Amino acid sequence: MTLTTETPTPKPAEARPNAARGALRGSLQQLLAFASLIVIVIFFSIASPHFFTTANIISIFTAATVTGTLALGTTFVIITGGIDLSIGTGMILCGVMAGVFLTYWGWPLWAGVLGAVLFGALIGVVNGFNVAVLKIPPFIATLGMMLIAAGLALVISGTKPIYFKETPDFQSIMNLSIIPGVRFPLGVAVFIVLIVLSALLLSKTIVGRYTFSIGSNEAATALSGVNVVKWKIIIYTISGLFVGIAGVLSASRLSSAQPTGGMGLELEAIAAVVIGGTSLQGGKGSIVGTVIGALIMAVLTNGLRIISVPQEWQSVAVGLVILIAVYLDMLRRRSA
Amino acid sequence: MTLTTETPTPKPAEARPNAARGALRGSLQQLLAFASLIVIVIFFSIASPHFFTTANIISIFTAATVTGTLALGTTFVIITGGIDLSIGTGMILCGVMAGVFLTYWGWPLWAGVLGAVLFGALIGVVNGFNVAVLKIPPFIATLGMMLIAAGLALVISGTKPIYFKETPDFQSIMNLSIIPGVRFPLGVAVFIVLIVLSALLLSKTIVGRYTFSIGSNEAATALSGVNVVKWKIIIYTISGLFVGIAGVLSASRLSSAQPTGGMGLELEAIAAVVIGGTSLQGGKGSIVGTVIGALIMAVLTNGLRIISVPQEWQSVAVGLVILIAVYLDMLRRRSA
Amino acid sequence: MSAPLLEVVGASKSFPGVKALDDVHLDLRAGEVLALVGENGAGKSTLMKLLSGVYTPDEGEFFLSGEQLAITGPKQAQELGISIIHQEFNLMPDLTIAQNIFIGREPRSGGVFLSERSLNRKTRELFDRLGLALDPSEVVGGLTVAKQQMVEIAKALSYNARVLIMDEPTAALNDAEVDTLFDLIRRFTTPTTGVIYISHRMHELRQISDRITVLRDGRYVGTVETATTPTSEVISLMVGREIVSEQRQSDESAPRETVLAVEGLSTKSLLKDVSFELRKGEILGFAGLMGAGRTEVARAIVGADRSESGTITLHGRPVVINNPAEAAKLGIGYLSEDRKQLGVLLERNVRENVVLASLSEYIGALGFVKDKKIERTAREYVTALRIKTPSTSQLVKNLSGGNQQKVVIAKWLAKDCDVLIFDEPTRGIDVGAKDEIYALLNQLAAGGKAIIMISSELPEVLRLSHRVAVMCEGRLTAVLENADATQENIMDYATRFSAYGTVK
Amino acid sequence: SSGGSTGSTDAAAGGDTPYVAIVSKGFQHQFWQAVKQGAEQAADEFGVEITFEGPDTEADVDQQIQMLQTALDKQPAAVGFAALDSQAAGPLLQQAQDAGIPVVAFDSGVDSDIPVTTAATDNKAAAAEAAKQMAEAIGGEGKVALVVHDQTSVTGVDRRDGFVEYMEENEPGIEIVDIQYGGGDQAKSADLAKAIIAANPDLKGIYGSNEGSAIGVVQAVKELGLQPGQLTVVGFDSGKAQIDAIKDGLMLGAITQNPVGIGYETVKAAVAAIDGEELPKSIDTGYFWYTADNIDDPEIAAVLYE
Ligand SMILES: Nc1ncnc2c1ncn2[C@@H]1O[C@H](COP(=O)(O)OP(=O)(O)OP(=O)(O)O)[C@@H](O)[C@H]1O
Ligand SMILES: Nc1ncnc2c1ncn2[C@@H]1O[C@H](COP(=O)(O)OP(=O)(O)OP(=O)(O)O)[C@@H](O)[C@H]1O
Ligand SMILES: [Mg+2]
Ligand SMILES: [Mg+2]
Repeated sequence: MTLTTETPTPKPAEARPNAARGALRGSLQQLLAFASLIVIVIFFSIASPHFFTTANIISIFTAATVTGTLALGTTFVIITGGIDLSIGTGMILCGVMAGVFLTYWGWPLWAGVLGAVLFGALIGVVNGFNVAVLKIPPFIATLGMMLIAAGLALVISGTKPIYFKETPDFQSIMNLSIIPGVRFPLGVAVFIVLIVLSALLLSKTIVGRYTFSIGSNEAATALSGVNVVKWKIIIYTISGLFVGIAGVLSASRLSSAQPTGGMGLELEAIAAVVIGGTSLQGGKGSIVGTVIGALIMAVLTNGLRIISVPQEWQSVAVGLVILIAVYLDMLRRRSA
Repeated sequence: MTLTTETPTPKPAEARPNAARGALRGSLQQLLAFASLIVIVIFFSIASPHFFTTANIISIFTAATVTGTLALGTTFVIITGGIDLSIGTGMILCGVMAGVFLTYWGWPLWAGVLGAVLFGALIGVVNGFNVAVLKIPPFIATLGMMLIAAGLALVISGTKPIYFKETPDFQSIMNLSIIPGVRFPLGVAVFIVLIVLSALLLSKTIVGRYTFSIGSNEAATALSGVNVVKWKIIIYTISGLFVGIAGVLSASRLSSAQPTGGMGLELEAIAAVVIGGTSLQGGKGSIVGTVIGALIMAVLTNGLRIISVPQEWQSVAVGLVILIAVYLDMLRRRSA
Repeated sequence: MSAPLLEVVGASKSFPGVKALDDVHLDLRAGEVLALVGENGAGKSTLMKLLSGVYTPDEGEFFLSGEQLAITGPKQAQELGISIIHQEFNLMPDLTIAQNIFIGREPRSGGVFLSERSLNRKTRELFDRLGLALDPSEVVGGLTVAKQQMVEIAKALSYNARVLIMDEPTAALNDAEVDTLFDLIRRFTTPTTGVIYISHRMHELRQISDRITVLRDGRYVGTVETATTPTSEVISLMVGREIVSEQRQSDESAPRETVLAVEGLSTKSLLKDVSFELRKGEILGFAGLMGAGRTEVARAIVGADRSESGTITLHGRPVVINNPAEAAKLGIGYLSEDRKQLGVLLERNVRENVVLASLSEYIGALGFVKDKKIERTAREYVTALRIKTPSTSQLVKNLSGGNQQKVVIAKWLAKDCDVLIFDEPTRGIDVGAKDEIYALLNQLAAGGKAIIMISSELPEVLRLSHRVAVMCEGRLTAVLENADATQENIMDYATRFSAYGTVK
Repeated sequence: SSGGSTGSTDAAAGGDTPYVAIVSKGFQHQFWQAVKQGAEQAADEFGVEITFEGPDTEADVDQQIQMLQTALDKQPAAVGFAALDSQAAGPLLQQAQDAGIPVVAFDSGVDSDIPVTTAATDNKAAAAEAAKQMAEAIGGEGKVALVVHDQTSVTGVDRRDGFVEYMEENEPGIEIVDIQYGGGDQAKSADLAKAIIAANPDLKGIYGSNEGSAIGVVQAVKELGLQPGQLTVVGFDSGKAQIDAIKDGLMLGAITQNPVGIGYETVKAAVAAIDGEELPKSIDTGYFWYTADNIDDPEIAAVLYE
């Protein structure tokens, strides 16, 4: 539909270079966030000969895999303006469920893994229902779930680790070396696939668009005829799927379903997301940012250990680097 | 009510009942939140004869004192739309500083206590500076501080508890029984005084007004000529003061400055605040609500132990009760 | 003649990709109301933000009573005596009216504690002086847009400023409220004060202003005396062309089929037994005073608010609509009056906003979004509605108010709805663009759409509507054919209950 | 500040001194600091460099695995390892063996053939000793409760089960009314001990399974104003607060392991392994029951830490 007016129409030719410039600036920003990471990597490479080795780089990726997977899923929730505190203990619970399915109930490997992942999705559905339908604030809804999941993991496992006696192959999911000679674990490959999938999901599909819309202005999105309740449940379910996958990966890595722990992991994952430039206010964020955030955290932790910084100083150093990295990021954005 | 051009005299008589009605509805809401608490108390009183005894009620208040003090301070920050994750480990660090001042440096009791409280304020100033001046998002700014404080507490104490050998009276701050016969500890009295002070601060002073105003619309507050940067620093400093006081109370309770722990306490305190009806979006909240929230948490924990619910079920129960309490609160608000 | 009260010389301001102001001049004389006009995106708000210290100019000098000024921030501008009502609200929704008005200037008792009582008293005194009837202790978040606007106005007037800047204060007001406002402005202008008044409502300029300054594309075009300049000349200065308009809707007598029938609609808070029919190809105007319930009718129809009773029949079939998503599925779209809160996604770009309501039409086989097609559609509407933006990837928050409104309109035009409910669609839109939007609405109606248009501008209602529904205090008091409707009888129906008491 | 420096600042292998990486179960608590002290003592004595680290809590299996991974990446001459879950560490232990890095287990056994030896306390036996002392003190009759540091770690489970099993097998007159877990946090343990005491006014005794738990119980007794002797408290490990409580009569006594000895033996065994010496399959580092009476004996004083 066009209007006929006397005035000349704007020239689309004029619009294009601007658009290009905008896109360039966007990727430059991420390049710069990436630069923080590079600086840290260079620092540690100089400080220790053991840091920049194939084995250690793989160790870093391995360490980043579980938290990173959680961070990927929770990026969606955070972009809607929500938060998911249940990812840490939820992951533990999914690991325990994998143990129940495979060891106690003797399911075949694929079924047990699928079951555990879907169990994560179920946790997400419940969170989504509580947030979207019952309108419980996300912080509280997922805090409640965090406690419930922590308790259930203990109850269901009988407070004992579950070992994958029936399915010894389970541990290959994370540990199988897929490139002969360099110990490149399958789990890291899974993580990389998840990164690509979630990036596509966020930037190229309707879920992703609505994730941003809801986070930007939920009321306006609803009035535009978008079924916000439905989409929020879907988004929390996506986060739950990643929780399930993380549960399987972590249990596989430890060759056992540990019924405790997980608390604190949610803060680590959320930190990775926020360091990556996603705003807790909602409406802004990216998967690339989250991956960079997760890598910054993993590199820092690993590097400080490699150069043998006394443990009590490590947390001080991580805290300072996070502050500085995010501050520089802010500076750059304001000047951009 | 409409604008009346011909009749310039408004009817103040008409306006007043509305105001009164608003206030009544406000306190009714809090009475209803209080009702949740009462229901829980009644439940436990019926379930166990040992629950509703003077000694146990005092135990509950004692247990609520430290987290409650943290929650009071952080209520201010949350109403501005911020968050303070550093309160848990910050409190640990302040306890250690009390040990340093009193035991290592031999300061007199009052000076050491004051020093520790002011050290808390200093943490708050740094948080406030990072948030208000450097514009680091509160989640990240205080997460960084959380890690730094945790590390510094270990570094400064040499990873050993510090005992108050030089000032044995230090432990009376929390433990002194101020009513003969019933073991009503001084610490609980301090907590009650803090409740009153913070309620006054929030509802009757200019700091409180700007706390709400910033949380409600920070940009508009700034455009109205309020020095938002200054007030945000002040508000984080208030939270820091409460962190310092909590540090002294907790060290006094344990007669020692423990350099570890504190992590997770921030979530507990924030949960108390949010259960009390304060919104993480900012702009809304009350001290009464926070106190009720803190008591709900303390009563639940204590009661479940009294009736000997197995520990793994306790966290499930707490999670469920939080969800239900907040859901009912939401329902009520929507119908009100 | 002495130095002007306020003078701006050679002001320029650029944003990335946009030169918002280019060597602009302006002078405000003491005792006058100076109107500032220009198309959407001409730079009016930007200029005012320079004056009130929100932005710092790239170039330019400011003089207050001949003395050069350096404006460093909002607070300092206030202290210099420059008070502003921004185009977008700057209120704290969680605070009361009184707390909002005196933010930063709270009266204290005994130096420490705030006194709510004296705060409310001061506010009531202010309202008495201004002739407003608002309850100082009411929370601002619960007020209608119009009342919030009055709070903004009262706040600006409370500063005892020398220069009062009003950026489209009447966009949310209807005639009665506008009269009150003009009264206030006249009382405010004394030999030592002056007002800069921005509006897109041309007839208002004649009522209130002494001179008119025109901006176009960020440049100064000229200043004219209001009394001696015909409106058409002002408009052609603004848009650089002639606007032909002021035709009323010709009544089409052929009865058409009913698309939407509302029967006995009531809500808990306001609506009582609202019944009407909307026909294919017609524009049904809704008129009424502030708070009459027009918005509430729209929200109840699309399920944004719960209704207590009433039936809705669409194409002859009764339907139950629980939320706007269901409404949209049935082909009913609602454009909200509250652009900022309920209309746009400020932090997202133009493109995403335009296709928000129709996104499902841009999904490919694998669930992927067709970005090229989206871009094409967005470009189409940017051109059609002449949305002033460097590209479709500009964030909406960086558009001028009127252009944001155009984006919201584009969002609903991009979705193929049978029934469109437009609530104050031309709020903040310049005269030229208004004409284009009117033409668009007519085109849509001619194409067989059924349109409800809620507007507080009676001339607009009269000009566009085939029929006019009038509301008063939650009831529908009349539905008039265009031919029978006049400003007078509409106002009469709109004040039915106030005039005659609560007649059943 | 004094800081908690590790034995070496430059841990990089490649120098002349062999490097031993020690990954413990914890780091922040006094017990682990004492282990570290013993390890550093041995490191000085035998001329090796060590690093010592451990996860934040004993629930962080994953964190510990990462620490072990990093330690192996530094190509140490030997590794000292106190497994939170030995199966979880399986692949990494295998990796160590493949790389020819000897592993010395400490604190609790590793369910694997890979470690060359294990330096540990028999926690179950130690807990049974605490139960025996408790039973004697309350005259073999009445209700007792446990405040345990956690319900999943090997030490938590062994110290709980050792105590419970002893009571069940040997003391029919004693009823265990409650077992609660306080994560080793003093304030939390105090609060839950108070709840237990409130729920069981006729309680005779409480057993705290590690330092934090035991001090928490003592704190509860203090806060409730119970008279010394009204409730029998037995604990585990040492630390100043626990030692003071025993001296003041608030606590009957406690089990102490020999943490310094554990650390010392671990490094010593690692050095022996590097040198290719044969080692026994396990090194029992022992435990002691101490009360106000024997607390100042040189043998006891040597294994206590403040
Ligand atoms: N923060 C900003 N960033 C980028 N561009 C901006 C920003 N603010 C304004 N602009 C642009 O500057 C131009 C002038 O905007 P301004 O708001 O002053 O227009 P206006 O005359 O007030 O229009 P309206 O009548 O629609 O309110 C517009 O093209 C607008 O898109
Ligand atoms: N958010 C709200 N909270 C409380 N009351 C509201 C709210 N919005 C509207 N109302 C009330 O509902 C009534 C109807 O308002 P509505 O917005 O439907 O009127 P309207 O005819 O559209 O007028 P206008 O939009 O010009 O103000 C008013 O009395 C108003 O006070
Ligand atoms: Mg404008
Ligand atoms: Mg309206």
